[in-house]
Amino acid sequence: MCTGRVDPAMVAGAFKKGLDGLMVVGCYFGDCHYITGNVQAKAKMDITRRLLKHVGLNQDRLAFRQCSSGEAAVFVNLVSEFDQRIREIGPIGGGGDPVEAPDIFRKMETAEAVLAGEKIRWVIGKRTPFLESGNMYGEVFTQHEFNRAIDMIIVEETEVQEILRELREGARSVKGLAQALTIPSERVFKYITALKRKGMIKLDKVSDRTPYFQIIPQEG
Amino acid sequence: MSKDVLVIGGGIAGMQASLDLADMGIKVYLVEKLPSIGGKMAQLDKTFPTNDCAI
Amino acid sequence: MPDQNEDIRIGVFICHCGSNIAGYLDMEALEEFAKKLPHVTFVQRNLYTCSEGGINEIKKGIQEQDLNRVVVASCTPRTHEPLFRSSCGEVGLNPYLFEMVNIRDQCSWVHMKDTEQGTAKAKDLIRMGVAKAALLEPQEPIISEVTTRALVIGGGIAGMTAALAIARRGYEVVLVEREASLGGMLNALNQVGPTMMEASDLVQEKVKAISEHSRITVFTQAQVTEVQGFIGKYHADIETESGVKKIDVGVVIVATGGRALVPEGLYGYDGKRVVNQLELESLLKGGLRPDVQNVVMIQCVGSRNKERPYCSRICCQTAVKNAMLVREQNPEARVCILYRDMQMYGVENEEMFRDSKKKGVRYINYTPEEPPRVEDGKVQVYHALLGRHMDLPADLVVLSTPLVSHEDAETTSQLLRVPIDENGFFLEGHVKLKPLDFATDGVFLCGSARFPSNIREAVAQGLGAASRASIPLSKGSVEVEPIISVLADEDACRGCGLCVALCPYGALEIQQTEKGRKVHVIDVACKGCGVCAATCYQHALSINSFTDQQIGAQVDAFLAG
Amino acid sequence: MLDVGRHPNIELLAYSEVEGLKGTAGEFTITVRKKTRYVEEDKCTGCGACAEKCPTVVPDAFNEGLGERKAIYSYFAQGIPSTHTIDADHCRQLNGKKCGICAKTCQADAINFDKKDQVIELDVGAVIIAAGYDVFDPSQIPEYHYTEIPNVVTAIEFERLLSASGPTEGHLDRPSDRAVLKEIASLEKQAKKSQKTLARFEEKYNESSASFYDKFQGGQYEGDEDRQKWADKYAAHLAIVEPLESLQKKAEGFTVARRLAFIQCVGSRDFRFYPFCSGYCCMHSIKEAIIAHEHEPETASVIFGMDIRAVGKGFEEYKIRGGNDSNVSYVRGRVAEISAGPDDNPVVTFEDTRERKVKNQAFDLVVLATACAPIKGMAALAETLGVALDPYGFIKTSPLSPVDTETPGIFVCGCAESPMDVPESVAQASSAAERAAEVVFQPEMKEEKAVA
Repeated sequence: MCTGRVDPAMVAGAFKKGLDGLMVVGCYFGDCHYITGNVQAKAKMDITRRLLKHVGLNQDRLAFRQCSSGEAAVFVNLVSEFDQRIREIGPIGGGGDPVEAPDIFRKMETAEAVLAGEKIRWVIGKRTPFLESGNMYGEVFTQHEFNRAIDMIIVEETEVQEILRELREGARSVKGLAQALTIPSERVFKYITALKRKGMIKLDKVSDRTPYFQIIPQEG
Repeated sequence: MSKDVLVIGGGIAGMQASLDLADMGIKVYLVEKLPSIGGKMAQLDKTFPTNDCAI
Repeated sequence: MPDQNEDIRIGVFICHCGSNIAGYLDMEALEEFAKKLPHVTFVQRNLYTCSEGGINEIKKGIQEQDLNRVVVASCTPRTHEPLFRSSCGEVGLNPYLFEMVNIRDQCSWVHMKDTEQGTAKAKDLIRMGVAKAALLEPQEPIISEVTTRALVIGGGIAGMTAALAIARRGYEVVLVEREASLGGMLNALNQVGPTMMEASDLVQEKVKAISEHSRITVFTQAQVTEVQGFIGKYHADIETESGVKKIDVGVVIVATGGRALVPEGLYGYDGKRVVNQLELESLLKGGLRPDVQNVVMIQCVGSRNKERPYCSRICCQTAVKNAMLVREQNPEARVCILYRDMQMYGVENEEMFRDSKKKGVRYINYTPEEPPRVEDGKVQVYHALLGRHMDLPADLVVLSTPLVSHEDAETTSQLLRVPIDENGFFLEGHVKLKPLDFATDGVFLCGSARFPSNIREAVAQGLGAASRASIPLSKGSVEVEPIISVLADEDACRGCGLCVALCPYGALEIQQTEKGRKVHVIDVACKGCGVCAATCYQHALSINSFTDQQIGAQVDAFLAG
Repeated sequence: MLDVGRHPNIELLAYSEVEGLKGTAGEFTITVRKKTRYVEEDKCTGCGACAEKCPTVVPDAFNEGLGERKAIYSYFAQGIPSTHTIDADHCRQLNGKKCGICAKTCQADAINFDKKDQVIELDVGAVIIAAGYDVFDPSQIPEYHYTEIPNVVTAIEFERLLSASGPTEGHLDRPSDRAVLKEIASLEKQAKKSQKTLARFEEKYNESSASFYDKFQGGQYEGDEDRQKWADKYAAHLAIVEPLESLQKKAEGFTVARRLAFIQCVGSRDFRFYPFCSGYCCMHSIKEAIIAHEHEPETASVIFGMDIRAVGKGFEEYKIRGGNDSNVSYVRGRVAEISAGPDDNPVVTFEDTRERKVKNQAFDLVVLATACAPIKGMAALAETLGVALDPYGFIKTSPLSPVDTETPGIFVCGCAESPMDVPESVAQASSAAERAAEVVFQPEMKEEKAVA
């Protein structure tokens, strides 16, 4: 078992349930018992932090640190500093975060869904090849380019998950979604089209010449 | 005729030799003059070139 | 998923560890707390749970209280988990239905001065342990047979030594050499240090021993073209002059060696008057022309630079040895070695170094900022210690070039799915602690394929790799802990292969099944790090004893506090 | 390390020594003395309660004497086995004083002051010598003044100073400064004690000691025995406080060591001691310099060596990284002398061979890269086992049989054979295991050497 096992969706899930802070402490690079697990853990946590920040969590609540098993004093410092920082920020959604409770928990639920989803996990999994050997066209990304791509995916995926969450509560129109979620309606329209194509939503009714969409319950 | 092996010294070399033999199914007696095994390497903070923790 | 109908009966054993825990935590409160947790049917406190008496209490609890899960709250699993697990197994409880909670290191030791908070934290940990225990599932150790035959790739000194050692231990060996004869780089050498033995004698002796050994099969002018499988069960194709041979082996040793860099374009290299050390070896073999009276050797040619930053370890000792041999053949010859640092590490090398000075070999220190210049019949050098330029007459200039990785190292690395480093040498499992193992179980390495080695080192590594490789051979099987990755939801898997690329152990592969392309976990190769499960977007992969549900239950239990 | 401790095929005989060997390859009988720990090994759980209560404090060998431990101790925190040991030289009970606190503390009833050494015999087919090496004692080099100048330490002492689990928790506090701080602590303790005594008088006479003392010295209370006592106590108190204050003032300026010198070939490549090269010390110094820089970014290190021998995998790259990123510079030259300078800063006198000049340079701390010496008991061990030594006192082998001693069935690995670094030791250990396994698996071949 390794820090590489820490699933980003689990992290968001724990914040959703009221966690105030999470520090993942891995071995130093090059010193991983599982060879590269810590490298992947760091990548996962970096991306998770970007997403959580995007949806309104104070990013200091999620930390990735390194220390060896022989460094008791270093570990104590890491824990004390993190503990101190979390105490400063206070309980989740209690003023220390851009979004306050109870909205923050809904945001965390969205984040959990994004992090459990295909797109972002695919990018996390492909991070090393993207940065080192290039994508399928042999283009190698710089860290900066990669982060920009990630940020774009984060925005899109969050919006998609928020739309799905709204639709789970009942049928909605494009305009209604755009207003409720403050997303430009042309983007909502784009997502709705894509979700329809994937067979995740369908037309519910047309009322007052406005189409309403509803979710198709997924098996399993 | 004995199939056991005696290893004198519980530093990194003695420990590695003992583990190899024991993993082959050979009974090993590991004699160390100090109260604990580990040897000099246990005293090292980190090792080069990777700056790993030593043991 | 665990059986929903199972009547879960958890026993919690709380250890006092003498006064190590009991001196700082409220043990009675912990006991009362544990009793009220879901599924807990039995709670007991012990002075030392790890003592014989303590262990017997666990066994008694399983037998008399009908416990089907055990939680011990005590010290660190690093030292004591194996003991507790096996104790459960001894009375018929599957060892993986055991969970350990560390209330000593994590509670009483770090919160010595705060009994209340320390106890509260211990309660949290116990609640989490119990929550996980309720979801534990039995696991069986994974055992896989081992083909008791080894494949050694490369018939140089390291490979020959490894092959002979494994054969002496009673196992079959297949030795594959790409050249027409065994011996590797030794075939090109004259005499080898520090004993100045004839290299050809050394090769002959080894080859004779190998040919006399019934358990060694040698293929020369042969190449391994395909390797499939995993530790214990490798299937290899060997392309020989008489067609492709298919062999089954349990382990593979990589001993493909290196080659001396040919310094094209450096210091006027022409292979005649400016040669490398390997070419000097053959000149010495044939006898040096008597008119070679001024020999200048230049160290670090093509190494310790931007392109090849590494020090090739053995070129200094080779130069010193050859310098002395030049003086032996032409006693009047002036031999001068231009060096940056004389890398004569250890006992024998330093002795040889001193000896060479006594025998009249001259040494001049140069700096990389002002490298020597080879001109017609002379070498110009800035003597860094005397601080002046010198012209040295030179009938022969010898360039000490580094050993570089073999051309087919990359192919071999792909065949065996083992990594090579930035200099092209094979990358071992751990630079310090596992120099002869790869991260992938069942594949080992030795000699200059790993890093430039002299003969003593190559022999030692050959023997060492044989030792490492013989461990699975002598066991006849490999057994691994079942805490590994499993394809828990086969239908969900789309066979995308994202996880395959991430696995550091090559333990995942895509297989064509009746249901389409699916990932397959090579269970003996998996170490259970969990990277695959944390990445799979279909959530098809899981880790035994660390499932999403189990970890989730612990998180919930923690947040319930 | 842990794997060794719990491997079912390994019987660990720690705190034991080999005393005799009879027989030949395949049939050796070994006599081993298990030294008494005065602790029952099957009862001790390694909990450490005894060490906490033990009143006797002694220098800690594991921390090279830089830290302290008790007279009952585990060798180091993660040591295997964790069985505690009573140091018979320092234990009060074993030296005829009243104590036995550990026995009273131990709830496992593991302490046994009457436990004697045990001598056992083992039948084995093969023997592997992995007895390691000793750190060369640099006090033999008069011009380096090791032990005379406090801020000159050995590489392994420096390692403990760097270690987060070491006596300074990884802070590069200089030994001279630590001595001052220790002195301050001890004076503070004394001052507190005498303060208490003074307070009693002050209460009794309702007057501060200082004003009383002025009057007393003015001759006011002649003949008053009680006040005479007070005056004596106060004088004694001042004798503590005055040096204390000056030391405290001095300590205010203490910082961690930032200017470091590493001296190579201390005892190695030196005809007075060991002519050979110890192989690993250059890299050891580079590593220590890099780690020190990691701890404290202002650290600047100078490594003084004849050749910097960075010959292992990744070593040359590491050395260059040290120079580029970690403020490490390399000076080619042998150090002639280390002398005491102002502020406890040792001064290094060396010839810069590139500039052909003799120079002096002061450092906060000087680290000696000491030679890898054969262990002290090597000659006796070799005699007991009947194996041959090389001229330096390492176990003799030959290049083509690198782990075979001259006695069949007895093998060697690691620094008992010759100086080598960790990966080489590990590789050689596997080689020795291979040769030993050949003896016990294939008895008919026991005479065969691993000839090339």
